[in-house]
Amino acid sequence: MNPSLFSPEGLAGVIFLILIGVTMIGAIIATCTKRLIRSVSGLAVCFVGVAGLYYFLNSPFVAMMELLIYVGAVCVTIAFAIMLAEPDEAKLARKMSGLSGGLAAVCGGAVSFALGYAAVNGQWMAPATQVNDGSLKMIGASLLTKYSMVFELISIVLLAAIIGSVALARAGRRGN
Amino acid sequence: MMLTLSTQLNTYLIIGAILFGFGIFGLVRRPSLIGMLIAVELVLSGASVNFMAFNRFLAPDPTVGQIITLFIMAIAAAEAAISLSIVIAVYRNYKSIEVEDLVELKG
Amino acid sequence: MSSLAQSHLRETFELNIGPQHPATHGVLRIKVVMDGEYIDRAEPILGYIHRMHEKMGENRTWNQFWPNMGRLDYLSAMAYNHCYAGLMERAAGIEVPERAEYIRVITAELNRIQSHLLGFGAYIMDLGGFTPLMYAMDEREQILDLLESVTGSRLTYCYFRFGGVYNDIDDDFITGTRAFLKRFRPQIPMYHKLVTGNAILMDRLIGVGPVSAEMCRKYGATGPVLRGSGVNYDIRRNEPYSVYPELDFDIPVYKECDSMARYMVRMDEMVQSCRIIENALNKLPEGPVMAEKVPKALKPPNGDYHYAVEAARGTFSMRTVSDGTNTSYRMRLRSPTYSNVSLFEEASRGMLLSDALAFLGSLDPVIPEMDR
Amino acid sequence: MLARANSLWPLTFGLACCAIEMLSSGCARFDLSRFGAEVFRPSPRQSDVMIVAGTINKKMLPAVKILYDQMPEPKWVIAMGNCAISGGPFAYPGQYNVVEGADTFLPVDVYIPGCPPRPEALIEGLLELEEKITGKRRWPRVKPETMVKG
Amino acid sequence: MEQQALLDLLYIAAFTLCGLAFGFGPLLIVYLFSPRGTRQIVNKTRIPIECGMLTIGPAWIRYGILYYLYALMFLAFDVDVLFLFPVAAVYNDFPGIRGFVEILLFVAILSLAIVYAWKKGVFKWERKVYQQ
Amino acid sequence: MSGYFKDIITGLKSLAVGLQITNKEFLTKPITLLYPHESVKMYPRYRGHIELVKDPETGMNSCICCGMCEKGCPSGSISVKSEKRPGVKGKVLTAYILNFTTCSLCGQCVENCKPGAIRFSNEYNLASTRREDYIFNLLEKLHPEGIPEPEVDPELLKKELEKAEAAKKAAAAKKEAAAKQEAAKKEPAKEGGESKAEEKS
Amino acid sequence: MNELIRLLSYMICIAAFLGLNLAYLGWVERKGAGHIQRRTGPKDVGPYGLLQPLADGLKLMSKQLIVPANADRPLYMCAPILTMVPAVLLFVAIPFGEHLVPREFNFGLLMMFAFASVGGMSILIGGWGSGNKYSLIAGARAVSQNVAYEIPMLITAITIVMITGSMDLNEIVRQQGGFFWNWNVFRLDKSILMPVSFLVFFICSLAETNRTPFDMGECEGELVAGYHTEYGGMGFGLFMMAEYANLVIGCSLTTVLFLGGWQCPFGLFPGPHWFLLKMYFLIWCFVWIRWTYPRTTFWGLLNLSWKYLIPFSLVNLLLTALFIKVF
Amino acid sequence: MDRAKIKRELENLAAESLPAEPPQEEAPVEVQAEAEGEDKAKAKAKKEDDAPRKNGLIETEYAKRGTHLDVQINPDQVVKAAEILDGEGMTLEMVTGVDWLKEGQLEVIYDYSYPGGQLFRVVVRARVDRNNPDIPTVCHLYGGANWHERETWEMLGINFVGHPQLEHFLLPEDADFYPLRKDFKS
Ligand code: SF4
Ligand code: SF4
Ligand code: SF4
Repeated sequence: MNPSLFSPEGLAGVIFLILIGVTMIGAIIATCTKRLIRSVSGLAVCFVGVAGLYYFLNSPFVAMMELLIYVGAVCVTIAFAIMLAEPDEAKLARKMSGLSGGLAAVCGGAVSFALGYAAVNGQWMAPATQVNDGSLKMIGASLLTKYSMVFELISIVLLAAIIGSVALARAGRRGN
Repeated sequence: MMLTLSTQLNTYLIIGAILFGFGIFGLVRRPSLIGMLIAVELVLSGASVNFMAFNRFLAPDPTVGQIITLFIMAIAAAEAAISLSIVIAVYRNYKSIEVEDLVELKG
Repeated sequence: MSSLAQSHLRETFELNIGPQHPATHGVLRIKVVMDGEYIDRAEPILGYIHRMHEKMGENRTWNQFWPNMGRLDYLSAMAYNHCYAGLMERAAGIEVPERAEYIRVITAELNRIQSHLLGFGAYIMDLGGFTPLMYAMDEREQILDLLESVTGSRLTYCYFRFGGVYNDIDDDFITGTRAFLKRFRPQIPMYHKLVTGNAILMDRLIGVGPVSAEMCRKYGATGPVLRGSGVNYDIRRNEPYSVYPELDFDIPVYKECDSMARYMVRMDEMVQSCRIIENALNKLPEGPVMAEKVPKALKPPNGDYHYAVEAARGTFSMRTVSDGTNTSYRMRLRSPTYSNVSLFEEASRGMLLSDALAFLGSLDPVIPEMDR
Repeated sequence: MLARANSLWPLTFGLACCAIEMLSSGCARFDLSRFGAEVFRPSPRQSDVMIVAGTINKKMLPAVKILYDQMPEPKWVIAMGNCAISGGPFAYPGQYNVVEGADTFLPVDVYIPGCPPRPEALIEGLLELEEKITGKRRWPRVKPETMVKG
Repeated sequence: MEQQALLDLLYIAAFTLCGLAFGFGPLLIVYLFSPRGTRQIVNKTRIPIECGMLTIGPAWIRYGILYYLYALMFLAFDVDVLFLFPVAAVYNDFPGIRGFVEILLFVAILSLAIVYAWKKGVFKWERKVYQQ
Repeated sequence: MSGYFKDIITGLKSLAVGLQITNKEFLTKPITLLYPHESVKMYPRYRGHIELVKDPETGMNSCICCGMCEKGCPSGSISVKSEKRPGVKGKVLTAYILNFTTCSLCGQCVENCKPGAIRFSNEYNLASTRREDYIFNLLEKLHPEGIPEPEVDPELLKKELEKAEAAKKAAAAKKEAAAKQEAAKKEPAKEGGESKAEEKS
Repeated sequence: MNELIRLLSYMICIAAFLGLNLAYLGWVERKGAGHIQRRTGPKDVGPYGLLQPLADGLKLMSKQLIVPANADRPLYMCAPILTMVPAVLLFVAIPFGEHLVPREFNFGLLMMFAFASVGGMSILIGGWGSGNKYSLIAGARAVSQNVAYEIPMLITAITIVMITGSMDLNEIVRQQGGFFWNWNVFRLDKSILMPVSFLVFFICSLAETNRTPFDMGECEGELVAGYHTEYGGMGFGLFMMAEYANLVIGCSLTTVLFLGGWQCPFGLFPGPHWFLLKMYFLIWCFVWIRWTYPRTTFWGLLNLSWKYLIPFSLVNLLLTALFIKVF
Repeated sequence: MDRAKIKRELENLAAESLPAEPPQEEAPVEVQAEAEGEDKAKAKAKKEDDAPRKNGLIETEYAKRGTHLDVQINPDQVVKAAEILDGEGMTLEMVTGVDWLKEGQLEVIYDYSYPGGQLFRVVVRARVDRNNPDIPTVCHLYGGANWHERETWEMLGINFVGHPQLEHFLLPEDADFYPLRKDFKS
């Protein structure tokens, strides 16, 4: 069952390992560095990895969306926010050490262990049959038919987000 | 064995869990609001990975999970937009985005 | 509550623009306090090319001060030469032959075109367009050729002398100048088509950098800045010197007070300068180009003298205090951009950074002239 | 070496009158770009040669030094114009503000005299610098001629 | 994973490698061949560039509220637009007016955001007036 | 709303016009002067550094070593070294040092020189790796093969010798000096050749 | 195994193609600029200055890299490499000819955008990592601009997807076969605004590649040299190369989406030469535009996107949707 | 602009300032001036023009001097003068200073002109003591005076009281000399 390293499957396996590595490293950078901008970069790296995982999960469309939305949009926005709000990290560095760090590690470790344990030991039922292949076209089709509400809902949510954020951001503007 | 990891559900679940864990870790550890937001994004993506994994291996209709993931993304984006503007508003008013400082100011 | 009161502190930062910066026309330094993209305060800092011209005026003989005049505003050196010549002729009471005056006017106006061409090109380069500069420089080279054939240098002319000019112009120069005018006239509409009409440029210039006439008055701004603010003031008309009263030309005035107006004044002045040159060439009398009996060692009588000319950037005036010796007691040079740029600080308040630089460019500073 | 010599990117750094001649030499008539040297870079980090074109005065001095320092190796300096060579017309005994020559504090490679030097002289200076770098001159030397009136 | 997707992945990976090579290669060469020391006069080689002056204040400045607004709008808008992709891909396959109505609705809601921002003056970049 | 569309249309039109113009320029021939391969001739009035004028008849300079150029130069770039030689009228120029690095090409020296012994050269493309290259000895530049000895006028020499021998009177020497002064005063801005001629007579 | 060989050979070809392009686009640009400006451009280094890029490249490689003292070192070093990666990667999906395409992805178009959007982040961290105010401001501007122009670009691309019903680039080209009126630019039957849409896309790709008149990232007039102020030598070289690579990609994409890719205008002999012809024509337009116009202001640029391009592309989207239903 | 009015008011001002300068102080000035008359050229020039002027208004010949009115007043009156001229729409072209070393005084010169149709140039001068060179600023009236005064301070050490920013401007920040003073030696 083990594919040879140089077959396409084998190479894919290697790539998968690399992706896991990228995801993990990204996550570590995102949480452990002192400078916020670095953690945003870490977050972006992590998302690239996650996008790869999605690809392996048979949904290239979601993978691409992950890149576009998270890396291209969310991370950039966060970076802007950092520029605006807290560019100097000296103060943060001071508070990073010590108790809170330990506490955080314990919390994070516990949560991930619990989840991982549950996941591994859970009795997951294999699906009966898959009704469609989950491709882009199918997503589109279901967005147009079955989940059209979701489709419109998304736009409304985002409209609200735009309006809200613009209003909020402008509210603090000096002179207004 | 290592090379076939990608075909196993557990791999994804564990990755999801670890991401989730990192998210929690960051959430507790980060003193600043934006840092916490970053952590939250990690948590969300951990959840999404799980969703996608279940979707791939267990769901009868693989579009559902994807659509939910997409929805999560949209929500995450909206959330990021709103929360960042809140952060900025807070920052403007209190000159700090550190949680402790905010608590102090409230008191 | 006190911390809340401070909450509307400005989030400002300081930015150095210059002295080595592509947009400051040399070594002007502007210390900008920025508030995001907006300028909170832009303070020009001068002196990076201060060359002690005024001090040199005090320890050089009148004749030896000539080369300094070409190096003040090296772009319109002729006008500066003209001012110094006029000043000393006024002080020492020298009559200048008519032909010399005409030659002075012709060369000074050629020089003005040259200066405006470079100003135009450099201005557009500030705004990111390189090609107009090249075209302008091409035309400019023609003028430089003409002037070089008369004066021997390309930029830092030292051509005028007390009582006349260094040497006469010849027919080659006259035909060359006419040919140049013929060639140059159609270029200006081309510039307008290429540059002025351009939507991007209009977007950048119209309404940017308003300077009111009152502000000009308070700051002593002159030249295209003043005329771009709707004031019809030009030393060539209002305080006529040389043979300008005999030549016919218009003074372009724009009322918009913005960068575009200043830019347009310069463009139109080039056309007018062409007119002046043509006119002067037609009227050019025969005769000597040097007054007779100009003493080698000039000793103007005791007292203050003042002379003003219209240089390419505005009123250039000199005030000298003579103590009757062959050097001046005090030489004061009033350079136009010094006053023009001094209003930058007030006018640029609250502008966007790129607007402010577009505005600065429209003032067309020449830094060595400011710093003197 | 040949590559370096043929891709000399100058720093956009004009001080006074000579800077205008530097500009002209980049323009249509003289066109420095024929030698690959028209890429005037505004940032010292990206430039290879600093053309000191104009008078350096005491206030500018620290800035010039810093700019020179900020240029990465290999780097060269061209002193263009008499002012940059020796203070030019502004250097007289007892003056208070002009630095008498760029070589008092910079390792100048090529001197171009003139006030201002013609653009050809700047090109010649660049060729001279090429010669200094490669040790060989690829270009013909030009003997100045005077136009005969006719 | 299917063969097709697998190969896609391989191509992407290979070209990523290629890109990395394009990025690292020259830097490696630079690392190997570039001179080490810099001739200095005042030991200022490594200070940030600020037009020949010493830097004023910290380099990491608070900056960009205006961009920030744009970025926020962009974020939401971008996400919005992306959802049109799958819909557009199948748009042709669904006869009937329903698809059109949905897209119309979607776009209309989207445009509201622009209209709102426009009305609010987000796109106005005016000169600020300072009270002295 | 109509303004909105009008803006777009006029804007696009102006952009198109710009493109047209640059395209036209693209198709015309460049005007560049390929400098090291071809070069312009300098105008006769071009001001390069100053140089001594070679008298076509004698092949010598016509400097009378009056020092006016030295005195008039604003930046003190010139120093004239001269000495008295037996048998030669006037002083003989031994070195004419021009520190070109401080010269501003103002022309004062040329103007001040009455015999017209100096003029502007046409050297426009100087460049060198050494600063010292620009401290010219113009005399050496004038005679690159070596400075020729000034022609000794036998008559004058004879006269001088005669004078010296005949009386060695101080009065005679004084007289000659007076005559020389007068000559200098009388001949304002004479051409070099003339002064030469005078010297011969 | 066959696949592997194919992959390797494509990789080598693309690398060579890219290398050549990166080097000689610079030359084309300088030469073009020269001729537009009445001068000759590079000329004396090799015949017609053809060795100029080589000289430049070698020089950049032998130039010292200085890491500024208060730069964020890892970010500073990563940024140029990161800009390079997506630029090269994207060539994987470009159909040069019907059978001359490294890989046909059935989500190719989306992939283009996805990886291109990663580039923005690298500019941002480059600008930030330099520890220089100019870089920071310019980086923010450049990204903000990239971001703003991504939207109309996406909407326009979606319109195309709607027309063709495919995201496979090669498929999109295939559908534009026959005469040139089948090209998407002229598909007036799908939407009368198609040419406008092309214009929108073209402007966007200008902006996305940070070219004048949209070179906010470099804006020499204001911020020294933009986000790569602190990058010397090869760091700067990489940014420049990435710019040119993006240029090629942008033009290729425009060609594919609107100008019928490798299709011949008259239905004869389609092939890669047509593709290259069209692409280089577009690149030439970029160069031409660059040397004609001044730079826009920052807000002018953002407003252009939000006030004109986005509404136009949205209208076009709706029109297309309508036309498809109606006809 | 009303030339007659300006002239009248300035005349008043000058007249006001006349008694402010005690006659004894004038005497040594003249003595000094005569002392320097040893210079031949100077003595010759003196016949035409006497250098140290008294306070007061002179109508000068434009063709010879380049100015129409020349008024010398007390230092504390310069603001007043500026107000008068400002009210008439004149612009301040330049401010400069002269160091009269022999007299131990520094002179501040204000050049006014009219940026309109008519040609009218007014010079206002005031002399301050060299050891105590204080003079009020006119910055609040003429923004352009800011730089000119700053430069005059820098070059000659004339202290403009009330000037918002009397810092180094053209010279390096650490310059501690006044280069245009006559006794300056570098
Ligand atoms: S050498 Fe002459 S032209 Fe050059 S900067 Fe000095 S004074 Fe100006
Ligand atoms: S040209 Fe002027 S500066 Fe040069 S040597 Fe002659 S007098 Fe001196
Ligand atoms: S002025 Fe003429 S004659 Fe007199 S020393 Fe100079 S060069 Fe010789």
